[in-house]
Amino acid sequence: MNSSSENGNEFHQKVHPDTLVIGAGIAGIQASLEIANAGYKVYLVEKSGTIGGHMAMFDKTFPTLDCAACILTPKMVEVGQHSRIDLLTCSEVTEVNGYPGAFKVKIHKKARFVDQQLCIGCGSCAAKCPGKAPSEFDSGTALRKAIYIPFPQAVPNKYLIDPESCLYMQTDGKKCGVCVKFCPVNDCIDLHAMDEELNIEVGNIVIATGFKIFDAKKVARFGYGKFPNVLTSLELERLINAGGPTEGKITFRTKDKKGNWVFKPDGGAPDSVAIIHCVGSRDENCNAYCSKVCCMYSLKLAHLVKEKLPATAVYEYFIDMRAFGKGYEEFYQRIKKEGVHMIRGKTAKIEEIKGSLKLRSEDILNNRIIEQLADMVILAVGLEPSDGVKQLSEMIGVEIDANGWYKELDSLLDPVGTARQGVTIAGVCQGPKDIPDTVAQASAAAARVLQSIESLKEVEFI
Amino acid sequence: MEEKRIGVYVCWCGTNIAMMVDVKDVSKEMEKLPGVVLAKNYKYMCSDPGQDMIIKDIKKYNLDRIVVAACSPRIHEITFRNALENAGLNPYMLQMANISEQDSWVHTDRIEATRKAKSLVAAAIRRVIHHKPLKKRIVNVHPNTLIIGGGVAGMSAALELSEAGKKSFLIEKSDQLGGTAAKLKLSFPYLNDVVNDISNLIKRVEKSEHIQVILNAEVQEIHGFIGNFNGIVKTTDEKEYSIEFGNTIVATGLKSFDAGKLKNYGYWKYSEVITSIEFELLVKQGVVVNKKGIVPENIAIIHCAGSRNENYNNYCSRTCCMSALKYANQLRNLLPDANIFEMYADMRTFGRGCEELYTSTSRKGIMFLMFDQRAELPLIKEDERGNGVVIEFKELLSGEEIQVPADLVILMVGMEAHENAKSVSHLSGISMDSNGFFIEKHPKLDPVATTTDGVYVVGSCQAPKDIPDSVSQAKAAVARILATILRGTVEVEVTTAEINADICCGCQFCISVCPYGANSFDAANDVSVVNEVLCKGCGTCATACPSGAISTKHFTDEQILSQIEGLMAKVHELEELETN
Amino acid sequence: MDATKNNKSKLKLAIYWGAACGGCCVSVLDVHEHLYDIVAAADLVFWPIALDTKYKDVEAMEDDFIDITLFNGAVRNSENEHMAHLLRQKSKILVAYGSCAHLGGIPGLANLSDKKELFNRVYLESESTMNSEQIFPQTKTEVKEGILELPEFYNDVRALNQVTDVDFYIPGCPPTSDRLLEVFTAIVSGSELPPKGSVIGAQMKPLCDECERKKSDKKQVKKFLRPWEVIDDGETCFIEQGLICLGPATRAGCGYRCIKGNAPCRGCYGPTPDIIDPGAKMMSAIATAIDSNDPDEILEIIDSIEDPAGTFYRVSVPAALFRKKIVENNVEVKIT
Amino acid sequence: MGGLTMNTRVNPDFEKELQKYGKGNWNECFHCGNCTAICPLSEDGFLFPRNSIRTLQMGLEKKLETSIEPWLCYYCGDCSETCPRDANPGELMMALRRYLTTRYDWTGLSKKFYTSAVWEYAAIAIIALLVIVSFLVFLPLRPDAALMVNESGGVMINSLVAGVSPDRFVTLIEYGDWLMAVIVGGLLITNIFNMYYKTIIADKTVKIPLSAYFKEFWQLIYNFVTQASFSKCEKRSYWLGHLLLMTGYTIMFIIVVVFLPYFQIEEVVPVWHWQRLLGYYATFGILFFLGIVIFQRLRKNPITMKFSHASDWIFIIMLALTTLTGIILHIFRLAGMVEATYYTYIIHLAVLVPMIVIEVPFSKWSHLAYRPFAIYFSKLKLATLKEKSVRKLAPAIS
Repeated sequence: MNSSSENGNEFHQKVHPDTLVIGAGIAGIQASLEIANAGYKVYLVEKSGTIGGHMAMFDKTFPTLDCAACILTPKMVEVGQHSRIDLLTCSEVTEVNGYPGAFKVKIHKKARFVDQQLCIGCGSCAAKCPGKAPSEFDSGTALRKAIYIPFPQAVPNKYLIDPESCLYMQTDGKKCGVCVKFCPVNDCIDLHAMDEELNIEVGNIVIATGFKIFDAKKVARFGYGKFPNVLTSLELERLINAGGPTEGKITFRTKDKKGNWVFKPDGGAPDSVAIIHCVGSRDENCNAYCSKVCCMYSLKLAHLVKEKLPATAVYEYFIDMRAFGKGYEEFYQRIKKEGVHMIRGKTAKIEEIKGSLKLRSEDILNNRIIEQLADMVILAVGLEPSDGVKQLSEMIGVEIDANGWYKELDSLLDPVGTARQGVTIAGVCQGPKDIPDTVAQASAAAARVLQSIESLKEVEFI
Repeated sequence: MEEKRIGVYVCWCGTNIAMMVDVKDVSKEMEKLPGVVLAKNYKYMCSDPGQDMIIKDIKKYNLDRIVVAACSPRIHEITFRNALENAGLNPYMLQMANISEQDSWVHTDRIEATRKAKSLVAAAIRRVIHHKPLKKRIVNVHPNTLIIGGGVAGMSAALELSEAGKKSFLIEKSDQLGGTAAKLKLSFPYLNDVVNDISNLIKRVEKSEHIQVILNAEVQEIHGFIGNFNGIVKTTDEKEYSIEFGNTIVATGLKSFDAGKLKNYGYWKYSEVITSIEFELLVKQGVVVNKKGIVPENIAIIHCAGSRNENYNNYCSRTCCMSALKYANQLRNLLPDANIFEMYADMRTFGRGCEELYTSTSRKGIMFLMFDQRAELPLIKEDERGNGVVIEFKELLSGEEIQVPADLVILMVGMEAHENAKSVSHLSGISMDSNGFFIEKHPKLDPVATTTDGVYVVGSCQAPKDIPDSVSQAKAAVARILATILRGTVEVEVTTAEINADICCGCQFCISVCPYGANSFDAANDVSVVNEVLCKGCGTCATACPSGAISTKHFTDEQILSQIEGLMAKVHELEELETN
Repeated sequence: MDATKNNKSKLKLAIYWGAACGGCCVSVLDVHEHLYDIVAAADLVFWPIALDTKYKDVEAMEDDFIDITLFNGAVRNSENEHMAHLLRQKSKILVAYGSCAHLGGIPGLANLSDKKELFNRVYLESESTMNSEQIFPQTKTEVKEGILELPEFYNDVRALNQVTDVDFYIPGCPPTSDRLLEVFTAIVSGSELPPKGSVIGAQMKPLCDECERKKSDKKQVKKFLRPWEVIDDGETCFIEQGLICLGPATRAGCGYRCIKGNAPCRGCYGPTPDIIDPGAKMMSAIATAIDSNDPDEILEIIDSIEDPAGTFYRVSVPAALFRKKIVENNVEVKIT
Repeated sequence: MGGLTMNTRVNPDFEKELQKYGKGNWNECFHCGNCTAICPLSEDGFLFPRNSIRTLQMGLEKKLETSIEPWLCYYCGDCSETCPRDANPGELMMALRRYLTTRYDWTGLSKKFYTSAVWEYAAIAIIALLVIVSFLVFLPLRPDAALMVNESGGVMINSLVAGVSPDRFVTLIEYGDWLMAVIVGGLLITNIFNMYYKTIIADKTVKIPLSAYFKEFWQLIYNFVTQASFSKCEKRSYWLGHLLLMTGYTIMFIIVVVFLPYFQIEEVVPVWHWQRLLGYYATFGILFFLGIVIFQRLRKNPITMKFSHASDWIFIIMLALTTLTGIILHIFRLAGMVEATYYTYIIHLAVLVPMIVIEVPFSKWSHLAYRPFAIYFSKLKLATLKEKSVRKLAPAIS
C-alpha cells in the first residue's frame, strides 16, 4: 500500500500479477486457463477433492450431445499440468483483506491425508478401507470408500480421505488404520496430517463458486426420498454416465446387502420414465426464478433414456418449453420427433401404487387429467447458489441478490465486474447459465483480470 | 525401412463409443497388426489417467508412433499431440481414428460398427507408418485488433482492449456507432433506461486514444494469419485504409426478420400492424400511436414473429419474449387504461430477473394468450365491429376459438444474421450455419473462437443474443486476444505445403489458386516457392500442381493413400499386406 | 563405339512386341547407322519383326539366357501374357519399352469398354462389317484339319508391370532413338545401373522445364479449345491459350518434339516420379484454371473439353487408379 | 359477427368486475396446471380451477356463467397452497361462487348485496327492525310476565306476550316461519331453476335423457347429507368441520321451522331429552366451527381464510349472533329471568330472520342448495357424455 493517500482520498497501487480463482468448475477452469495461458500465475481454490465441478458429472451436453467428459477432461488435465496454475483442492478462502490490486487472502487447506507427490494411485488403500459414504460425485447414487478418488478422471488423480467416514478418525485412532498398512509407498498416508493455513497475495479475484441443486425433498408431494424411484436429474445423469454406478445403465434404485439404497447395473430397467420440469424453479413456494437449463437438460435426458432404452416410454411434463439458445429449438423439435411425449402441464403429485409411481397432472392442451403410471420419475431440479455464498460475499465485499446470486456491476454492460474493484464473477454463481454462456463469461472475467494487470499496472482508489 | 513401433489406444468414451463398438475386440485385433507393439483400451483416453498411460507406454516400450482411436481430431488431436510431446515424441507422430462421430454415433448395428472401427483404426495404423516429425513454427503477434461491427459487442471489445492499452480498429458500416442497442429505450429485465448507458459507451469509445473508429466503412480484404493480418478498409467516400493487426473480432450483429413475409399478419395491409423495431422508435419518442395517428385502446403484442416456425426461421430468437414483456410495461405506463394482450407460444423468460419480470408484468392487468406457433398462426383481419383489426386464433390454454380486437399490433420480429454476414465470412475465413449465423469453434468450450485462428465471433452474429450475453462474448474474445498479445508469439500451422524444386517446372498453376497468396514464382530458378508463414496447409496448390512437385506436410499422397489402402483392406488381410 | 573393346562377351538382346503398333520396333531401327554399333555389341536372339526365331526356341533357352529384353506393347491377350512371363524367365533385365509397356498406351484406351462392347463394335457394328451369322473369334475352332487356336482376348489391357516384374522403363511413344542409344550405351559400357524400377531415358522434371514457351500465372480459361481452333502465336504456353497440354504433368526427355511442332504434349513420356495418377493430376490442375465462379458456367467450360479420357489418359488408362471400366460382379465377360 | 367464425371475443374488463366478489391475483396464473391436477375433485369433463381462471382471465362471461365447476370445489386450499405463482385459484372458485349466486338470482338483489356491503347492512337492518317493531307493537311483553315461570323455574316462553295465548303465540311464530320459508324457498327454488337453465338447458352439447334424472337423483340427497365429495379432499378435518356445521345448522333449521311446536314449549325438558340434545349438538357444531373460522379469518391462515369478503364476515357475525342470542336466551329461560328472556327472544329473531332471508336465497348460505344440485347436474352430464370419463393411465399423446 502506498501512503500518498494523506494528501487526498486517492492513492495508487501496483496491481499484483497473481490472481485468485475461487471454484474449479468449468467457469473456474476456463478463467484460470485464460489467465495462465496469458502468462500470469493463478491460485485455483476448490472446496472438493477434485476440479471439474458439475460438468464432470454429466454424460452428454445439450444440444449437440457431445460428451461432457470429452470436452472437459482435457481442460482439467491442462489445469493439472499447467506450470502457472497453483491448484489448491480441499481448500476454502477464510479471510480476504487488503485492497484491490493487493488482496491478502487466507486459505484454509484441509488435510487430504495422502501425500500428493507420493501417491501412485494404485488403489490398494481403498480396496481394504471399510469406511463408506455416499459418493458426492455420483450424487449419492453409489457409495465410495472413506479413502477415495472422487472419480477415475479426477484432477489431481490422487487419493484423499474423508474424515467423516474414516473409521480411524471417527474412533480417534482406536480402530482401523488399515490403509496405512496396505499402502505400498512409505509415508504416503498420514492419518494425523493437519490442516494448513495459506497466506497469499493476489491482485484480482475471480469468483466462480457455481451452484448446488435444489433439494427435491422440499417438495414433499413428489415423494423424493420416500419413493426410491423418484430421482433427481443429477442422479439420472450419473446413471446414464458410463463412469457412473451402473456403467451407463438406467436401473431402479435397490437396496444393497447392508440396506443402503443404491443403484446397481443389474437393478432392472424402467419401461416408462416421466420427467417433471421446474422442480424448485418458477415457484414462489421454492425459488421464483427460472433455472434456465432444466428444460434443455430434461430434453437431453429424455433423448438419452430413449437412446439407451428405445422401448421405454418417456413423458415430459412442462410449463413453458424454454429452448432458447443456438440449436436449442431445433433440438426440442428433434426430441419430439423421437417419440418423447410432451405434456404441457406440471405434475402436481406422485403416489406410489404397488411399486409403480402414479403421477397426476393436467394435460392442458388436451383438456384432461392424466393419471400416469411410471416406473421412474425424474425431477428436473433447479439451481441454487452453492453453500457459503453469503460468508464469501461478506468476506470479499461483493453484493448478492435476494436469491443469493452474486450481483454484477451493471446488468447490461458489465456482466462480470462487481461493485468491488478487482473482483469479477463468472458462471452460475451470478445466476443460472448453460455451459456456453458460462464459458464465455469466464473468459470475459479473465479478460477483465488480464486487462487490469496489463494496462495501468496501477489501480486508482477514491 | 527401420521397424516402426506403434502404440494403439482405443477409447471407450464412456459409453459413447463402447456401447456401439466392441472396443476390447478392436484393441485385441489391432495388436496383431505388424508394427503394432501394443494396443490398449480405456474409458476416457483424454483424461489424465488415459494420457498418462500413453506417456508411460511411449517411454517404457520405446514407441515411436501412436494411434488413438477416439473422437474427431477436431476435438482432441491437440490433447494427444501434447501428450506425445510430454513423452518426448514429436507430436506429429500421432494419428487419430475417429470411431465416435464417424462410427458409433451414426450406426445402430454393433457388429458392423465394430468392423468399421477396425478398418478405421487399421487405416490409421497404415497411415502413421508414413508420418514424419514436423517442427513447430512460432510467429510474432501484432498487438492491434480489427473489430468488424460497431454495436454493443464490438464497442465492448474495443473498450476492453483499450483499457488494457491495446489498439483496435472499429469498423462500422453505418454512419454511427451503437448498432441495435442504440435504438432501445429500456433494457430488460430491470427496465432501466439504456439511452444514456449506450451513448456513454459510444462516447467512451470515441474518446479512447486506443480505438480508431472508422464509420461508413467496410472491410474489403483480409490477408494473413493469426498474429499477422493485414487488410484494406474502404469508406463510402472512397477513402482507403490499409491496416495491420494480429486478431480479428467479427461482431456484425443482426438484422430483424422481415415482417412482410408473414402471411397471416398483413404487415403491409393494416396500418395497425407494426414491428417491435418500429415500436421501439415510437416509445423512444414517448408517443404511442398507430400509423393512422390514433392512440390505441387495444394493443396486441404477438410473440415469435418469424421465429420457431418451419415456414420462416426454425430457431428461437431468444430475446423477444423479454422485449415483449418490456413493451407491455412501457405501454401500461404510457396508456394506463389500454387493454394489452400478449400472445405467446412458450414464455421463454429464462434469464436472471426475467421470470420475475414476467410475474410482475402479469400483475398489471395484461392478458396473456397462448397460440400454436408451429401449426396455426393467428390471423389478423379487419374488424367488422370496430375500427381496428381483429386477431383470430385458437387459444391453447382454454381451447377456445377467440377474437382479440386491436388497434395496435406489435409483431415481435425475430433476429436474423446480418445481410453482409456472407461477405464477412468469405473475407475472414469463417463458416456460417444454415441460418446464416457464424459457427463457433466449439459450441460449449470455445463459444467465441472460430476454426480460423485469430478470428473471433461475438454477439448476435453468432446466434441471437441479448446485450449482456453479447458483452460477455465480446470480453471473452478479448481475453483470448490479450493472452496472445501478452505472450507476444503464437504457434502456427506446420502442416504447410512444400515444393520439391527438383520437380517443379515453373508452370505457375499453384500461384493463382492459393487463397492466402502464399505461393510465388522464383524467376531466377524457374520454380514456385511457398511462404510457409502465409500458408495454411489447405492443400489446394498440392492438388493443382500437375507435376506432383507440391505436397502438404502431414497430408502427403503416400500418407493418404496408405490410409485408404488400410481402409479398403479387410482387417484379416492386413497382416499379409504388411508383411509383403 | 565397340563393345568388344570392353573385353566382354557380346550381350544377348531380345526385342518383343505385345499389343503394339510396331512403332517401338521401328524406333529401334531409327538409330540408323548406330544399329551397327548395337549389333557389334549385342546378339539379337529374338526379335519377331526382324528375325524368324520361334517361340519354342525361346522356351528352349536357359533361364536368364537373355541379357536384356526390350518389351514393347501392352498385354492384351493370353499370348502377350505368356510371352511376358516367358521373357521374364529367360531375361536378366526386362525393360518395359515405350508407352504401351510402360503405362498401357493407346491400346489401353480400350479399357474404357469391355470385351463384349469391343467385339460387338469390331465384328458386328463397324460400318464396313457384314457378319450376319454373328461370328466372333474363338480360342479354339474345330475344322476338318484339326483344332485351330487363337490367343484369348482379355477383358482389359494391362501394362507390362501389371503382369510381371519389370526392371526398367523407357517411356515414349515411341521412345526417342537418342534416349535408347544413351541407355544402351550405358548398359554396354557397364556403368552402374539405376535402382530397379527406375524410369530411364527420361528426366525427373516435367516437360515444361524444357519448354521455351512463355509461362505466367495467368492460366485462366473461359473455354477449352482444340488445336485447330487456335491461331498459335508460337511462343505462349499452350494452356494459357486454352489448349490442354500435358507438359506440366509429363516427364521431359522427349526433346519436346511435339511442342516444337506447335502441338501440345500428349503425355507419352508418362508422369513425373511422385505422381500416382497423371490424368487425375492434370485434370485437377486444369480445373483450377477455369475462370469462373458460376457453377453453370463452370460446367459449360468443362463441357468444352473434347474427349477428356483421350486427352488426359491418352497413354495411361491401365496405369491409372481406375484402370478399367468396372464390370459388374467382377465377372470376366465371355464371348460365345 | 361476420364470416363463418363464431369466435368469442375476449373481455379484459371482466377480471376487474370479478374483483368485487373476491380479491385475488388471478392474472398472475401462468397455467402450469398444478391446481387442477392437485385437486382430487377435478376430473375429466369438469376440470378446475385452472380452466376457470383461464375463462376469467379472458373474460369469457358466458362460459363462466354456465359453468358448474365452481360449485364442485369445497375450498380445501390445496391448489392455492401449492400454486407456484400465488395466484390463489381456490379463492377464485370462492369468488366465482359468489358471482354465480348473483347470476342465478333473478331479483338482482344478490348482486347488490355482494357488491355493496351497505346494501346488505341496510337490508339486514330493515328486516331486523321489522321484527323488533312487530314484536314491540303487536306482541308486547305482558305486564304480569314475572309470573310466567314454571315449576322447574324456567320461563314459560310462549306465555310472555300480552293478549295472545301460548298456543296462539307458537302458531303465530310458526306462521311467520312458514311465511319466511315459503319466501326464501321460493326464491331459492327459482334460483336453482335458473342455475339449471344456465348450466344444463343452455348447454346444447349435452342432451340428458329423462331417466338419468331419476337414476342420479340419489346423488343430490346423498351429497347434501354427507358432503361426500368434500371427504375426497386430502384435508379430511375440513370435511368433518364442515359436516358438523352443516348438520348442526340444518338440524336447528328443521327444528325451528318444521317442529317449532315441539321445540318451543313451556316446560323445561330434561337434559337428555332429544330436543335438548339435538339443540346442544347443533349449537356445539356451529360454535365450534365458528370459533375456528373466526380465529383463522383473523389470522388469515390457512390460505383459505386469507381473504375475507364482506359477505363472509356478515355471515359469520350473523350466525354467531344468532347462536349466542340463542344460548343466552336458553340460559335466561332456565334461570327464570322473564324480561331478559323476552327481549333476548326478540333480538334472537331480529338476527335470525334477516340472516335467513338474506343469506339463504341471496348470499353465502345459498351454496347449501346450489352445491348438491351442482353435483347432481355434473353427474347428469357425466352420465350422458358420450366419451365417458374413463381414466386413462397411459395417455395417448398427439
